[in-house]
Amino acid sequence: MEIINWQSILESLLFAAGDEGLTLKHVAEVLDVEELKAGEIIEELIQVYEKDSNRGIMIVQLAGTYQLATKKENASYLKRLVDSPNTAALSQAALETLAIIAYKQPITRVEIEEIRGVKTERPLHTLMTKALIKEVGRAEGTGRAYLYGTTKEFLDYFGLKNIQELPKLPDRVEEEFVQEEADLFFERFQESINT
Amino acid sequence: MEIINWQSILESLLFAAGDEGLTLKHVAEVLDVEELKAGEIIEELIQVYEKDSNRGIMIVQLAGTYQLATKKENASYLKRLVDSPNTAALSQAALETLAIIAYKQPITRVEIEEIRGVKTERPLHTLMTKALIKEVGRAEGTGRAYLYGTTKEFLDYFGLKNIQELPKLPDRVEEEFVQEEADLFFERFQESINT
Amino acid sequence: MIHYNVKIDAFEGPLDLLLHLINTLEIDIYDIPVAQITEQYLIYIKTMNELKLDIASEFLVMAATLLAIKSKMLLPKHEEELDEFNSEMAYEEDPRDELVERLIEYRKYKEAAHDLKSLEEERGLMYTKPPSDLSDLAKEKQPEKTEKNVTLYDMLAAFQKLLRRKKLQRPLATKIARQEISIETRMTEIMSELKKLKGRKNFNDLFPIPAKEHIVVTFLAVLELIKRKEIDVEQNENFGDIFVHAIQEGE
Repeated sequence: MEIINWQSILESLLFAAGDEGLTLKHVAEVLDVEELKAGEIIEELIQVYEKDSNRGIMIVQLAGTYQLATKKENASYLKRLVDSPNTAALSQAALETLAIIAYKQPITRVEIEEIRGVKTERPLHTLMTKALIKEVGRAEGTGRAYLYGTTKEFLDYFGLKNIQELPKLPDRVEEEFVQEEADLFFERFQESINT
Repeated sequence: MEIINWQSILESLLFAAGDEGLTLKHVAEVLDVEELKAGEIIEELIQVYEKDSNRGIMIVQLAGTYQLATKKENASYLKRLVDSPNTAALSQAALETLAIIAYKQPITRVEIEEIRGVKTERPLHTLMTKALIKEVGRAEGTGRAYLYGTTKEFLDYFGLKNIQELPKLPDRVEEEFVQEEADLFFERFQESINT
Repeated sequence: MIHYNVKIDAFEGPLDLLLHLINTLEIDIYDIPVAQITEQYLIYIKTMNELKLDIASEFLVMAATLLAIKSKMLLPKHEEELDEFNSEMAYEEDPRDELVERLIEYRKYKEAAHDLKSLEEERGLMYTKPPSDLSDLAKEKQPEKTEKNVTLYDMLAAFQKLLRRKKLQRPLATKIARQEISIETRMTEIMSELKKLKGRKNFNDLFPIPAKEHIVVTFLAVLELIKRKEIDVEQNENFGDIFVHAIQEGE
């Protein structure tokens, strides 16, 4: 019988799930075990983390989900990480956010967060202070959230004449992908009508 | 004297940095230690991860940074958890073009086309929009054609530490290699000329 | 409209096709029987033509090159020339040399591309996480940082990274439900289109929307309709267009 390393798998799953976290039900589903068993595995991993003081991460329960988080006692170092001048002028988070706004403007914060899967307040703030984005209006409906768009500074910053000069990307990718898919299905289709 | 738990701190930092990764320099700066010492701490943590089969994450070196990633052997469970990525795998044309650029950079489009024997505009565009290659300058002489080279994203995409880690370019190719590239069209084509 | 004749892409170009022929015919790449390979190559071009596939000009240029090499090989060597040069020199003047060199060079990168493909797959087995949101920890005021060179590429790279990052699946149940409805809906749509048409419809025209999901759902809908004998499919010749029509009551 093959031995399944539940702890290793669970750690992988929690890590990949990130800030979204996993519910007990979700864990049970992916591990293909009863919820009772899933709960035991989670409990075990929590214990392992607690016992080992060399760990820098721990399991927290938040809003009905289990997630990994950094240990509180290391917060001072994380603070130094955030404030480090070595952290890129425009961090990955800010660049991602900027790209989403550039390609999907006008767009609300909630929509950006849906795409990125993480909170986006800070990157938005950074981009605003650098004047690369601005509020361009309000979304309709309840809440009337702010809509964001890129600025003239954005174009200057990246040496673009106008927004149309942005490289077109998702279409191309989609196009190629569709072509391949179509081939595959056509083959299957041929097979199915020949039999 | 307060004992600093370097391993715990480093794990916290790497976890927080996510796929943005941390360079050795950055780690040293945040931990406020010499780079030599930082390198030792990282090496130690790599060892710890490797020795403990119950861990689900590991340290990888990608494009000059250290990052945490899930263990490859748990991939089948992760596939159940997350949607397959938005982007399709690279086409054969894109891979060939990319291989030529990776090994011969900086190189012009015309030079690439001489090697491939076909027009290469489209794969070049795809590779540019995927940020796997970029214009790195202009060739001398008339025309001053663009020169292409690979990017940091290229290294990340293929899981490489640096460009030196690229597999050695084969001198003599095993005969069976091309053989295994049996494709449906050719078979059909053979059938159609035999009938 | 989607063209299905993209199978020509099975060969990346004339060099790729030649390599394939060399391997299939088990020919020594350093001693290519030009007459034989030219014949095979031309048959291929002819067949592509018959299948009404677009033949890229490069394929035709290569055909001309092969014919030129073939005719040079057939030319009798002059006695005087052989006297003047030693046999080694005569070898170097082999009209095939340049082509062989190109094939070998190309094959190198074809294999390198193969290696990259493995690396791509291997990398796909690792999952990373986005950087954590550490806003709570940051200083109130943004320190003015000296700008580093952030280029458009950096932004593109960040975006690609985001696209590649795997996303958590929505709960399975809703996913299945959504798709089931779509296939049913698409089946109804197709049937009403065909009935309105009162004739046959080109299979290709059933895929007006080039979105992956739509293609997949349409395809599944067509299969289901065939299974339920609500539509029939005909193809007049191999590789010819496929037509679908609704089966009339009592047919």
